[in-house]
Amino acid sequence: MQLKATGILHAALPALVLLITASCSNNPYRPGETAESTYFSTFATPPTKLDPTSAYYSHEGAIIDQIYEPPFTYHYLKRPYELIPLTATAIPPPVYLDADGAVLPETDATTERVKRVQYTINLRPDIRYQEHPCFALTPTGDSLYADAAASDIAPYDSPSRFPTQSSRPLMARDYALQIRRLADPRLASPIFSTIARYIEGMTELQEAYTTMLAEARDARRDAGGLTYNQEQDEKANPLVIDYMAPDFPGCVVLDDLTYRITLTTKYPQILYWMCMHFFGPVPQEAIDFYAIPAVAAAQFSLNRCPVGTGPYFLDTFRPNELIVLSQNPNYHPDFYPTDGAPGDEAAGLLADAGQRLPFIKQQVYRMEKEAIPSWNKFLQGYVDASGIASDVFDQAIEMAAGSDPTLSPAMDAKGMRLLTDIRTMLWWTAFNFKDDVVGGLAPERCKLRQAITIALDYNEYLDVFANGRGLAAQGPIPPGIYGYRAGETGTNPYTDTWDSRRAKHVRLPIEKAKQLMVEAGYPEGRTADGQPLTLHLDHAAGLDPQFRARLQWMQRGLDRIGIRLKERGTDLSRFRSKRNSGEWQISSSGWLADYPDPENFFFLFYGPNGKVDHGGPNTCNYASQEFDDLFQKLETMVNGPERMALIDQAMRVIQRDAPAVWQFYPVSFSLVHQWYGNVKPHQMTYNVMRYRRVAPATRVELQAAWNQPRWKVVAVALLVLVGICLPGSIRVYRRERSGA
Amino acid sequence: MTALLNNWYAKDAIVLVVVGIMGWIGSLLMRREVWRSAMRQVFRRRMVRISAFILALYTLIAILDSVGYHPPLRDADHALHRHPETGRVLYDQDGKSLLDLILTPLSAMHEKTYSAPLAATQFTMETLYDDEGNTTRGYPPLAHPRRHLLGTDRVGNDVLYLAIKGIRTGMIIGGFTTLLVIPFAILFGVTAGYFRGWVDDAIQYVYTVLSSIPSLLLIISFMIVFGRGLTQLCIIMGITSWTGLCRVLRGETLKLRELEYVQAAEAMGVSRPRIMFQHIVPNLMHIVLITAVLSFSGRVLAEAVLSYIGIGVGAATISWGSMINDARQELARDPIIWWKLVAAFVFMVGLVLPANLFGDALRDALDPRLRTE
Amino acid sequence: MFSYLVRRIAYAFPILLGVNILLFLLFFFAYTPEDMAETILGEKRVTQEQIDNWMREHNYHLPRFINLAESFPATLTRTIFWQKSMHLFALEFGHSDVDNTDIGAEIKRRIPYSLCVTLPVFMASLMINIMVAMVVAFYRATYIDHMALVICVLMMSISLLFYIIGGQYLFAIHLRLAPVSGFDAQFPHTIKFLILPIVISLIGSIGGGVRYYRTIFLEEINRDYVRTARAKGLGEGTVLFKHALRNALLPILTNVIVTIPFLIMGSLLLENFFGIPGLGNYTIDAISKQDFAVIRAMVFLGSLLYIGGLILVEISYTIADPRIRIQ
Amino acid sequence: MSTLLTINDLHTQFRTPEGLVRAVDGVSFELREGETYALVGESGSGKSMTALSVMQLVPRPAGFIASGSIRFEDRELIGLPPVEMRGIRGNDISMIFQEPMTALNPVFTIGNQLIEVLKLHQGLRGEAALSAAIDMLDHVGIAAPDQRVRDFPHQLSGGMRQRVMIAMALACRPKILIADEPTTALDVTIQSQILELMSALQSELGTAILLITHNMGVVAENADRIGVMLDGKLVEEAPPNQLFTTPQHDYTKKLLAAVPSMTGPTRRKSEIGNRKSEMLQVVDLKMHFPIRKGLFKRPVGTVRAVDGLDINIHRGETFAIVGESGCGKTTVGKCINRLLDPSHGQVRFDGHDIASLKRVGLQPYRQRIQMIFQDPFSSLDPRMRIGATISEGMQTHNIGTPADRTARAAAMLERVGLEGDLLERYPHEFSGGQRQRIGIARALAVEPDLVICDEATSSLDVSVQAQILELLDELKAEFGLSYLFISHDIAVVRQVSDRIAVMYLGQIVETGPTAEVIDNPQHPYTRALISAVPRIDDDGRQQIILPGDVPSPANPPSGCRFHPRCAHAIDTCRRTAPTLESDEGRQVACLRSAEL
Repeated sequence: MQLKATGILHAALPALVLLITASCSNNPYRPGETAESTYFSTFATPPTKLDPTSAYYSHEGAIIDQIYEPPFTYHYLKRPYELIPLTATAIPPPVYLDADGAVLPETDATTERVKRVQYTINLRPDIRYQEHPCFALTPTGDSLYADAAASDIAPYDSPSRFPTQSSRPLMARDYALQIRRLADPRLASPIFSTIARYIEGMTELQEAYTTMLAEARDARRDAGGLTYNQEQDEKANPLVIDYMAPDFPGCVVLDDLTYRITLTTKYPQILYWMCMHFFGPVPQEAIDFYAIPAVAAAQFSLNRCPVGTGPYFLDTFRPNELIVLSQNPNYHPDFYPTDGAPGDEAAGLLADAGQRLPFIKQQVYRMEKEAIPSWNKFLQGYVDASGIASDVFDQAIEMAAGSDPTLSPAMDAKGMRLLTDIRTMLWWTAFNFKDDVVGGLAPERCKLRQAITIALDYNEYLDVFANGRGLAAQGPIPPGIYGYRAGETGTNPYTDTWDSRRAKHVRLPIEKAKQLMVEAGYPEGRTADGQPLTLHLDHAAGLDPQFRARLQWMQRGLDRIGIRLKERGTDLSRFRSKRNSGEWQISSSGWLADYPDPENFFFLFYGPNGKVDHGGPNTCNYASQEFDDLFQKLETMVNGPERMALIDQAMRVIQRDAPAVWQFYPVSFSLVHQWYGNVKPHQMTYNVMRYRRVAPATRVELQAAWNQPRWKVVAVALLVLVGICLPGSIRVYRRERSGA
Repeated sequence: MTALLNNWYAKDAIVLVVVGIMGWIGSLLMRREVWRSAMRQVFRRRMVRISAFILALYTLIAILDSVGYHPPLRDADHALHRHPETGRVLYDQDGKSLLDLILTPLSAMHEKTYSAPLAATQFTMETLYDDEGNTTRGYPPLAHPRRHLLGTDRVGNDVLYLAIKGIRTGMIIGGFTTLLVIPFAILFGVTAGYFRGWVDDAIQYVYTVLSSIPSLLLIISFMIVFGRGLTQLCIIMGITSWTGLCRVLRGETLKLRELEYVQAAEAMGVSRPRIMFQHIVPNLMHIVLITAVLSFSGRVLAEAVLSYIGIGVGAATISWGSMINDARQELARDPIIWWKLVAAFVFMVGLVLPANLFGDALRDALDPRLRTE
Repeated sequence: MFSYLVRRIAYAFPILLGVNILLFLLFFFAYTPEDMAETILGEKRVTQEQIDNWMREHNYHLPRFINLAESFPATLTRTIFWQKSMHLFALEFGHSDVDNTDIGAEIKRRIPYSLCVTLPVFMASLMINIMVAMVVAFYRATYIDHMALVICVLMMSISLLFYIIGGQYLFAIHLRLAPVSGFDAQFPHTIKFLILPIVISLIGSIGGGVRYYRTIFLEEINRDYVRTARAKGLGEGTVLFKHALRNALLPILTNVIVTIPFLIMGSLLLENFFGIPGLGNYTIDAISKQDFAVIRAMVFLGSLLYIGGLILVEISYTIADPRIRIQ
Repeated sequence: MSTLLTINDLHTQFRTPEGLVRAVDGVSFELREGETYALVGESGSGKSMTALSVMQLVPRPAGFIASGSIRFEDRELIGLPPVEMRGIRGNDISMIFQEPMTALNPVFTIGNQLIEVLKLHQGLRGEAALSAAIDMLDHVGIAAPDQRVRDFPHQLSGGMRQRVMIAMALACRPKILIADEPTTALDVTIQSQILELMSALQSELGTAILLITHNMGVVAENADRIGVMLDGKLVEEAPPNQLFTTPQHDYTKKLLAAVPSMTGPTRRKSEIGNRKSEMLQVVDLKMHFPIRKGLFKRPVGTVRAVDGLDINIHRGETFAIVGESGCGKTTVGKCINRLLDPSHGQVRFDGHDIASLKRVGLQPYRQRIQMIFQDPFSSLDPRMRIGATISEGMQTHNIGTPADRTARAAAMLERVGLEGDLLERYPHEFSGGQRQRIGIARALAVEPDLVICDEATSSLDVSVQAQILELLDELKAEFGLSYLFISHDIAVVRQVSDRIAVMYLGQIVETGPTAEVIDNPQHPYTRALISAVPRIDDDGRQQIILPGDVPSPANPPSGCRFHPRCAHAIDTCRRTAPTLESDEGRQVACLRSAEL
């Protein structure tokens, strides 16, 4: 028994050692995998909602933007961002109707007179869906899988592996269906409340759906008996409502390829919304297919298995591990743009002009929660592109004095390229206007907030936390959005000044802040009873490792004007309820542009959007009549000098009232390897992978060159270990045999 | 002067209470010859003496960090700040600890951002502007060159200061939790083992239920529900570790109650509470002590893991766990920023290693069954 | 044997019920479904309507323990406690609060991944720890023993976090012997992803393991039967590896089998650092997303496995120790 | 006869935290072929360590052989390479130990453990080894050895295990067998079985035996030569006759004087108590322990530890209960002082039935009935000063003021022969005999009427035992006590008791005045028990060796419980349970007592 076990050990151990040694390599892929025309990347957060109705986060958008094609999109190369049709034949002009339904000419279309706005969208006829089992129908029009048993489905980990699949042309009703789905209360679309204000009949539609759902559920519950568990029943047997049943004037299908959207008011931004996946097409077949109990039981749903017309389809979706997008063979004719922004041609971005898209066959995204492994894999060549985490910045970037950032020599030698782009994003530190200390429009309160702004020098912040990657903000509108003013004219006169030598905005001297504190009634930061003014930073940053450092930085900044800052941390839900009830003082927020329009930033401070009073997105609860009036005027206005003037005015008001400390506009830096081409950062849509290409041969060669294992070190370590153990063993052997 | 005296307070009464009670128990025990001789045996080895010294040092720092006072407020010109109307000297409502006072030279040495241990210049490059308006890229000099023994962190705090401030958190997590646990564990364990029957069944049920939940998951659930914080962490760690000690004490009580001296007391008609607390509990104290010392180190290590998962102490509390958590990002730099991690590591090992060594020695001395030859 | 199992399982039920009630109190009283809904619903523009909707969707609109609106027994069954907690007993874990996936299916899918790491670690660490402990026990009370003990205590005193961070840096980045992180479920490709986590957790476990096993062996070495074995003329090796080891199996089994359930639960830290999509990773994700349904399920699963482990310990006792018989 | 083993000036020492301990301090003797050499001495005299030194099994690293020589045949064992020494151990010199319960490896079958030796030294494998093992078991008198060979140690009784140990030791026909207290842990009837077996095997195999024991009787009956050890030194060496008749060394004399004798005058000085005044009456006492199993802990059986027992104890007398382990004698004691709640029957103390009293009602009797325990090491709370231990009872029963109590504690301490100023000490500072004195002081401090001595001297060395017995006797007269003396040692009982009851399997088989019962036992069991006691002054009596082991009290034999082991058993004995037949103070529970 003893001997046998040892025998097996003797045989198995060397085999195991050999096997392990042979597989020692830091290559995370299978042999040959990187030789294909495949793009390798990582993702940090698992996408949870891929339904175009409810997906909102960028890591979800990065996937479904490539699958669902809304009627319009943005030009890949041109800046400022320019709308182009995607599945539509053209960008439709708005048709303004008055109260009587008569068409108003453009010149008469004032906000007051316009009662309806219509956009008629005409689709391209050559667009087909990806191959998908939901289109596999019997001659009677039922799904082929309608009666499938769970065991029939079990072998397949994705609908794209089903044996029988089919396709069909894209039709206008698919778009109409999706617009109606935005009103489904179950899907809780994040944009519903916004667009319901504009699209006619949207609110009524949601009410109709709510009633339908309640009726259907009551019926099921009564039939389900005592132990009826609604959640489990609906998971096993999804509740389908007939989306098309209620009347909905907001979106009408005119023919197979034409549909019309009707708005109740002028809202040119609707076209931007219609560049998003929320307005993509969803086929009724897919909804029916995912309602088949066996399919639902296998965890397939629109949330996990999208059906679209885009250049890629979702091949593998294991959200905690691996996401693979493969080229859609049914993808409609689509070509690389022939013109771009100035400089694009020189950058080689037009080399593929006019070529059929897409280039890359497959995109492989692997889960990588930690930034460091992800970065290391990029350095090793196993990931094609990487954003640069701030901490590795020094390693990658050399900032030559006064010039643009360039790559470090080591990176340069590896042939990497650096791409920078200011993001259409804003970070700010909000003051709660419902708070008795920091809120309110009284001049001394404004001065307190201005003083705080001066004390928090975001140029320094960027140095400390982002290695200078970013632009200290002067107001709520980031660069790249209409209304942003660069240089001296953009200076926030209350807190900043233009340093022409360094070519950037710098905070006013701290003495000014101290002066403002005196004017605000807090000389040296002391309250009336002599104690230092203590403010509270509310946050839900429990999971952010850098929060502590940020807090300390803020505390130190405010300490300069005698203010004490304390943190009040809670979990997210309590933080939200604090926000909803207005029981907070200071907190930090960020906003990423939905679309390139100043309205998308100003509305965050629009009084009627107040969080506490109206449940809107204006978390500051800032309500200034002056600002609100200006906002109403510029909200739906077409870009032009008139709008610019209004924006400048509004900007001045909000800078004076300082409902927030404008922190900074982040700059995204990304590094790409030399084998990854046609890369130009795009802020508005993720449907750009179709333009990019990889050179696998170069990649394989360089990966091999960069990643030779260092066996020598291991060998030396083993030798040392043996050297330590050997004398002892010899001594024991001798002692056993020779006696004491 | 009296005003100054009035401003002293126990910053966290907890630590003082812990130390006080421990000292009291210790002095009680030391009056007994058994313990004295055990301690003599424990302290015979030099390594243990060193360990005990280090532990005492840590404790002292934790105590210093728990004696708080309100420093008087000072104006910009360092004059005492007085109440605008009454003219009384005003004191800062935010207390400082005695340790803060001692460490003022350290804590006051702020830099802008990272600097390496004993470096003269900042770790990161910046665009520098000289008087003529020329710009160069370089390492700006530090405000306190070559004074940071362990460097500075991202926002320019002295890392040594942070590591020292972490001691109190570690000691509270290790020590306070233990103190929280012990009375309950003794009461329930001894009661269950002594009375047996349904009392035993009930107590066993409670601790089986508690211990059957994986402790990390229970801690996580609790922390999510009740929010992050030192107190919560101590309470839930106490709840999870209570069961182990209780189980051991119950088992030991079951054995002890069959011993002849307990039988003798019973035959004598000695009351049950007296038997439990005079005869059984003193004979369990060595187990309690050993468990306390050995689980102490486990908790200090657990805090690091919990902070890593993001459910440790709150953001305002300096702890080694959160220092490690901060350091994760810094490790990817090239050249690597190692000092924060190393500082947390050294201070943690500096506490855990002596605690383990001391616990081992205690066990060897007090628990003859486990004595090795 | 069969009746024993039935009895043990019957005994486990009240304990699991206790676990369940405890969890329920924790998750539904200290933290209300409204809190949950707010946490989970998107960042922007959450209305009370959406919260109500979400609660309806996920069955959280029901009363907690008693539904007075219903007639008996629906008063008890149409409650959150019944539908969320009691269903766990049927191993119906329900659906994630965040992404609506079937938790049971997800657990089933992830268990093999966790086992990929934990099982080899478990086996190897058991073997290595016992071997080293025996060697140390062999040299008991010599300087080798003292050195080994100090090294063990030192290794124990180091947080696993350091081993992971250091190991990743050394092996993956500097020596380039293993991928920094990642996973591949197909067999020969799996190995290279497993080497690093396995080696690191081996190193992490060796200090405590060796120290523990050494104590056990020393206890056994002082027993009378060991003296008998020596008096027979058996060599120290046979005495240690046959007689002492076989007897030490009992305390070792107690220690080891209780950990078997945790093999399934996976290692939170390792899986997270190395990107292994096992149950540990699942738990961490659930924590960071505050997915209470998943946390609840994992806690219940953990308790279930723990109790299962205890039963396993008792069964293994009867195999390891002829003195113990199951009635 | 040639010399097999020569030990010359052996010094074995131990390093302890308190300093160097000389366990063996210059011992020299030789062992000749075929003889039995006995090393006797009290605990700590170094006799076991001498044996272990021969085997080179001194526990390392604390213990070591400092100097001396051990020559086995022509080889010097000290300094022999471990590999060679292993060839000698178990093969040429083998050893059996005191505790058969722990000396066998519990997780291997006895066959496995036997075969191990045969494999190692004789190279036997497979079937050959197995049959050799079975042979060996047969040899040592194990019935059905081919089945027993697959048993695990726990399935065997203590005596059987010791037989297995002997089988293992003798498997390779060693030249020397070292027997370290081979029968100390066994009951006296089993002891005689084993001793008989050993001498039979010795004469068959010609093995020389180094017998190590503290029991003078065992030595007297088995040894060819005797060495007496004291504090690591051999103080006297002589053949038995010479040693017992004309001991030379003072220590030997003292030792021999202390051995309780089965013949001759008893040590008792105090008078026999008042026969008429009954203090304690135990009527039909039963103590049944249910064996509970299953989820709901259903009782599936009963251990009848005490099964219908009647005794009377008179004021001022010493009543003894003797019996082998497991006969229920200790349970009787615990029932009487109510550490246990009897299942049935009455315990009438001064006419009051205390068997069913609850805690409060019992409290006065707690004072009047006291107990002295067996193990002096566990009967005192190690964390309590002895002063507190002694006065705890007084405190409980509210006797005197604290000062009174301290004074009385000191007085008691002095009375039991210790210094009164030791009150502040802890138990671990005292020796076993001193602790037993403290235990006595504790019991007597509350002025009891009845003292139950449960094996009060069993774990003491014989010289200390004699002192304690003497002390007990003095105190009895002084305090007017009655004793219930519970013991397995019939010789001790003979020394101290007025009346005696012999218990077997929960029942009394014979009772009566001590002298009468011992001089003229009527029950077959009593006879066997008395004859099995090894004696120094061997009067050529016929030893009655009882076959087999004591049956389990959970499943006692039908009829007369002794019948399976009784040489005189007839059919009726199997069916009819005998009752105690009274005969002028003598009572015997045997159906055939009249005939025998």
